[in-house]
Amino acid sequence: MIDALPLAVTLPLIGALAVTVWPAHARGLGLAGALITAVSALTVTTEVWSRGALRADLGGWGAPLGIALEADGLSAAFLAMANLVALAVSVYAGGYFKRETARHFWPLWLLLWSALNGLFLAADLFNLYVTLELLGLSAAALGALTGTREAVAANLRYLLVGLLGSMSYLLGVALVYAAYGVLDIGLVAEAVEPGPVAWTAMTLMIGGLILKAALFPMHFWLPPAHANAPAPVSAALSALVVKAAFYLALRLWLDVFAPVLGEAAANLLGILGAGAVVWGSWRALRAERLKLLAAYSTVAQMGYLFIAFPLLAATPPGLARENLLAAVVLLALTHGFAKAGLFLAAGMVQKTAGHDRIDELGGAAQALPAATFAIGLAGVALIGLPPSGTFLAKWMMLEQAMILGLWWWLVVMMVGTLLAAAYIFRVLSRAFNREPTPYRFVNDASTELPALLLGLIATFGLGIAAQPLWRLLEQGAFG
Amino acid sequence: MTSHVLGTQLLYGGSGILLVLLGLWSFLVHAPLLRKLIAINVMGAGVFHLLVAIAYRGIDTPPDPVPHALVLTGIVVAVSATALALAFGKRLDRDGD
Amino acid sequence: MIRPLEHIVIPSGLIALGGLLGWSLFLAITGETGDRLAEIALARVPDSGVSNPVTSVLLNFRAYDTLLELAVLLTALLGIWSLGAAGPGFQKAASVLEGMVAGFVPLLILSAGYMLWVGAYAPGGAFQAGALLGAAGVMLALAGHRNAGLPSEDRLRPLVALGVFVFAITGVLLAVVGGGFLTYPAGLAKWLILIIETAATLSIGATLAAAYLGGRPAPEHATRESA
Amino acid sequence: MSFDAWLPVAILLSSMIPGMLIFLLREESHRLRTVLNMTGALVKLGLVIWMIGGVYDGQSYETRWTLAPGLDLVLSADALSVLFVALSTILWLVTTVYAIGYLEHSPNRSRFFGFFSICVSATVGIALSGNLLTFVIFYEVLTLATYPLVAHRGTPDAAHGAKVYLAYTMGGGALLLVGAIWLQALVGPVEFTQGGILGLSPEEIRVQLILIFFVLLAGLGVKAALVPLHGWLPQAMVAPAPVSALLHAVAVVKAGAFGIVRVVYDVYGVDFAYANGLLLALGILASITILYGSLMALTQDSLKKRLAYSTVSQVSYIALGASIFGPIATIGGVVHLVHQGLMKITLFFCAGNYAEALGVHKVSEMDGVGRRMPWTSLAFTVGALGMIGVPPIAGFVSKWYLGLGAADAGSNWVIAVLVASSVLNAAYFLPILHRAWFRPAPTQWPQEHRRIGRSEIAGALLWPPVITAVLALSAGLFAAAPFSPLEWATLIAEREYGR
Repeated sequence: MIDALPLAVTLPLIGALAVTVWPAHARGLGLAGALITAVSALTVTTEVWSRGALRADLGGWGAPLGIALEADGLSAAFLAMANLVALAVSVYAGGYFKRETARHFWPLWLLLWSALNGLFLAADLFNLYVTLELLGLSAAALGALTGTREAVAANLRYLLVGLLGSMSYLLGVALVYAAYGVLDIGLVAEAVEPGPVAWTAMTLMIGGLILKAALFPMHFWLPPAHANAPAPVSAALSALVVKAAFYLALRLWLDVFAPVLGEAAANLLGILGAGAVVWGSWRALRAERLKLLAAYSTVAQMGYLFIAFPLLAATPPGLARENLLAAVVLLALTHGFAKAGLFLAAGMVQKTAGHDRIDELGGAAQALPAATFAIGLAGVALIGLPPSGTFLAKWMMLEQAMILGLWWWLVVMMVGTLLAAAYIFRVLSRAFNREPTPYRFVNDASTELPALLLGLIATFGLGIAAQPLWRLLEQGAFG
Repeated sequence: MTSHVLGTQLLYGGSGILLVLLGLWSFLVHAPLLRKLIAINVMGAGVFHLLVAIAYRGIDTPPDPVPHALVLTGIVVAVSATALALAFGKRLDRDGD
Repeated sequence: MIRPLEHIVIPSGLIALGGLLGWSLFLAITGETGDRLAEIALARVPDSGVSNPVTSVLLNFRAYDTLLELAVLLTALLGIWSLGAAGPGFQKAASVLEGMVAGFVPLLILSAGYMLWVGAYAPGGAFQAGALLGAAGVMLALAGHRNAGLPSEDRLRPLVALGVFVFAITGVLLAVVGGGFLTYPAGLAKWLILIIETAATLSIGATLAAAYLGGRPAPEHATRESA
Repeated sequence: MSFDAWLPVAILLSSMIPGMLIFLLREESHRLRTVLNMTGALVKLGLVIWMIGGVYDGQSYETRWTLAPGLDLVLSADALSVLFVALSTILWLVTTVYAIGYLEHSPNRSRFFGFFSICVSATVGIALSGNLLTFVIFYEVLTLATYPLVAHRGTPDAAHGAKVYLAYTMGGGALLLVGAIWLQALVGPVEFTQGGILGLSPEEIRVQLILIFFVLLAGLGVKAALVPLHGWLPQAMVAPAPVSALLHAVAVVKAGAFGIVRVVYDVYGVDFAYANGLLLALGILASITILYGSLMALTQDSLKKRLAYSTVSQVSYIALGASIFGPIATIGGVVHLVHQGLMKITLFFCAGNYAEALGVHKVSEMDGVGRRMPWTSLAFTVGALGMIGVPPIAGFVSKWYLGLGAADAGSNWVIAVLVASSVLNAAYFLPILHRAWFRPAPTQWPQEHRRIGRSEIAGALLWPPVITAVLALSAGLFAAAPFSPLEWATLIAEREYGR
């Protein structure tokens, strides 16, 4: 039996090489690579589901000398989401890119995918640095694929900010190694003790990550970079790449620095999150272009995720805390699906209309019922309306906030919810006009169905059938 | 650990930190791409400095190979990122003309 | 004129950060950390197939890092290629420079081979060797060789992918035969590391030179014209 | 799982699935769409009849699905939910027939009927909700499903109306959500239970519970169009006639009113609500709404707007019934849920017919329509007289029980409100009837459509109002018959006050 963990990282890598060597067959090879990658990653998730946490000691050395890959419930959940979204994005990209761009898209895309899987499975702090860089470089290169000056400038800025974040993270890793002499997450977690060193290392590492996660007010780089990228890339960047940084921050927070934490640090993250929710939603409401709207909404949604930190910090360990954590993960996963669906559908509308100025989208929105539906379904999940997964997640987070007496988080999240409703319906209202009735529901299956499916998963799948997530997350934590 | 080793580690590690701070300052203050890029590289050099300092265990003792390997890996990553960023910058310059 | 942000806020913030970092560093290295991983790593070097401890770490203990790092290098090159074709390059060198280049390039290639081999037991290895090869390419490019001595794109693509490919396939095959991903069987480690390093050296050299060109290499016929 | 456990889901899906399928249909698949619509409606009717029998016999139906720890989706049937389910099922069937006729040859019918079905599914979900979470879920789904219906025409007016509608209902939904979460944080999952669940709650959370009541009331009051949260209703009149009918008689306002009844009886419990003065507050709000709505209706010349303000006023009878302590008023309020639905939908169908056949949109244009469209006008007359409270039409029964209940509870001011409101009802409906029957017709109608054969209008448009008018009349005439709305409301009141 071959270990599925390294395969989930290596298969997309080999796929990327195949596309690099035979660019003429980029689409076919790329789709094949996407499929086997997704299968291998979902195998990991099902294995975790049925057998519990997995660990693979690469090279057979084991910690502390070697590097290990590890999958517990948390990583398996993010892995499954990322790979399903990436598969949908791949199918969409197969129909979206023309020949010349496809040559460049596919290898970089598979490399990015490899980095994502590597990041979710990594159990070594320095290895995480390498995956972060692989992620950052491939994401910036993909984001600039439209080739416009704005896209190149925005993604250059993204690249530099990402590098700064990585540097901060790496400095934290160096301090950790200096103080504790190990790099394996589990071993570091055992060695960490509260004190200035751990505190500084945590600040550097998580500080670097929130820069990459575009937490307000370090979000400035995100909207132009995500709004100017090609649609499938925007989807991946917004749904997966920033989520990966959040995942890592959560992972470090929970598994490594748990003893170091003070409520003050958690509250700071929460306050920044609240700022992101309000500011991001407001800017999304004011945005003139659909993709810019979607990008600002990403800023807002990252904010919701960081509001989880003060709630987690204030909840004593036990069932309530586990449920809260699961709710936060559910929120992140639903956002992943929904945001990808939104960007993919927006891409279709943009392609049909030739632009994405919201006020003039009437005809295109009316002519593409499936894409508009996808925007609607994704929108329901982004707003947090039932029956979406975000609704459940927000309900659980807010209930816990009220139990703790932290009612102000409820106010913040409700304000964000209403603003989100306003900006989503600003788009949807364009679909109701006097343009001719569309002929068919689906016009271009390979691009519209992935968007629709993502929206359906976010709104119905994770809303009605989220229960398995709780079981998955019970599968052992790191450390 | 002897005070000689400690002193050396602190000296080199401290200068690593100094490099990081200089790089960070330059990154924050200077707008042009090339300066930001150099700043990042200076920061990187500072971090590598720190790692190499940690690896030092005295004149007669072989150094810790792990940080050395990390630094080598880090350098290649930094070179790659720098190359890509320069290509971006070049593309912008060309478009600007 | 004093700009408050630039002259007061940022410097004072950085000074505070520096103090914090210095203090943390002091505490970290004076703490009870002992040898960190040094003794463990040095003790296992004899089992790694090479005697240079750094190479042991890079190509065996932490080989997975190195694999991903080669992927980072490839990503950078693919990213550069996606931004457009290479510029026109430098004008043809005069005879003196051309002569020097003609002498140095073979020397660099030779040194690269030496570096690669010596890495097994002394400082050196794939990256150093690859860097020398890359330097040879840069030198050719500076001397007006349009494609830095690299082959056409069709043949360059397999070359830059080679390092990651050999590395990854070795890893997967080792997993298939039962040892686990990148777990070298005893006795074969030395040769497998050499094969991986050789492939990596070629790829690194080609990638660095190609990255220096700053874009996709010109098509074959254009190369011939300039040559 | 047994069939009984599946029945609530089956009722929900009987309109949900056709709705989903209809979205996928091509625009010109007229026949298939009609088949899907009608099959769904008839299947649902059959299932509901089955359920009515079961509930009457004391059978319990419950489907429970765990969404997340502590969050269960519960669909269950008690007497109150069955009443609302039956109402929406019957009226959906009728409205579907009407809508098929009304929208013939208009664009975007697949989209329209898809959302139409989802809208009814959401209403049924609200009716069958077994806990507050489920109620909130379907309450929000209803908002989502009705927005496209209001915006359907795509004109700037429609866009504006839909925007206003959305702003109100989203705000209301947010308040309801806040209240529900707050309540659940205090007392755990809130299951709807006859007699309420808060009777034994500790003293120290009393103040919070009272605050939550008002938050919930504000959230529900938006859809129930309680003054001052009623602003969306007249604006939403831009929607096509069947939508207005559905919004006013079945779905939206009723969802709000039904929610108020649920919260008062099955969450807070009428004893708790009475003891803490919540009933009085609700009664005052309802009375203000009743009078305000009637006064505003008086000033409207647009027929649909007059009907809209009439809805504002009439729906609050339900809340009024809930606010009077005692089973008799409860009967009056609950039965009005059905009675108002039957009468109001008749009136809207007729208004749609006048507009469709003659282009008549205003009260001032209605001179002589009675002779031109006798059947439609007859149905209209039944609805209007019922609203005023003329026996033996259904509205009289509601008002009678409300008045009796108020007298029983010693709330004489409520009787004054009822009398004043009835006078106002008469003042805005009788002039219409006078114009319709006793004024001569103009030489030319505003926009007359060519007659089809001998009938005044197409059958699909004529039969629905006639049927609902007959139902409204029978509900009053045969109020004492078994399974009549009144009998059923009595059953509900007995169970709520069951002691």
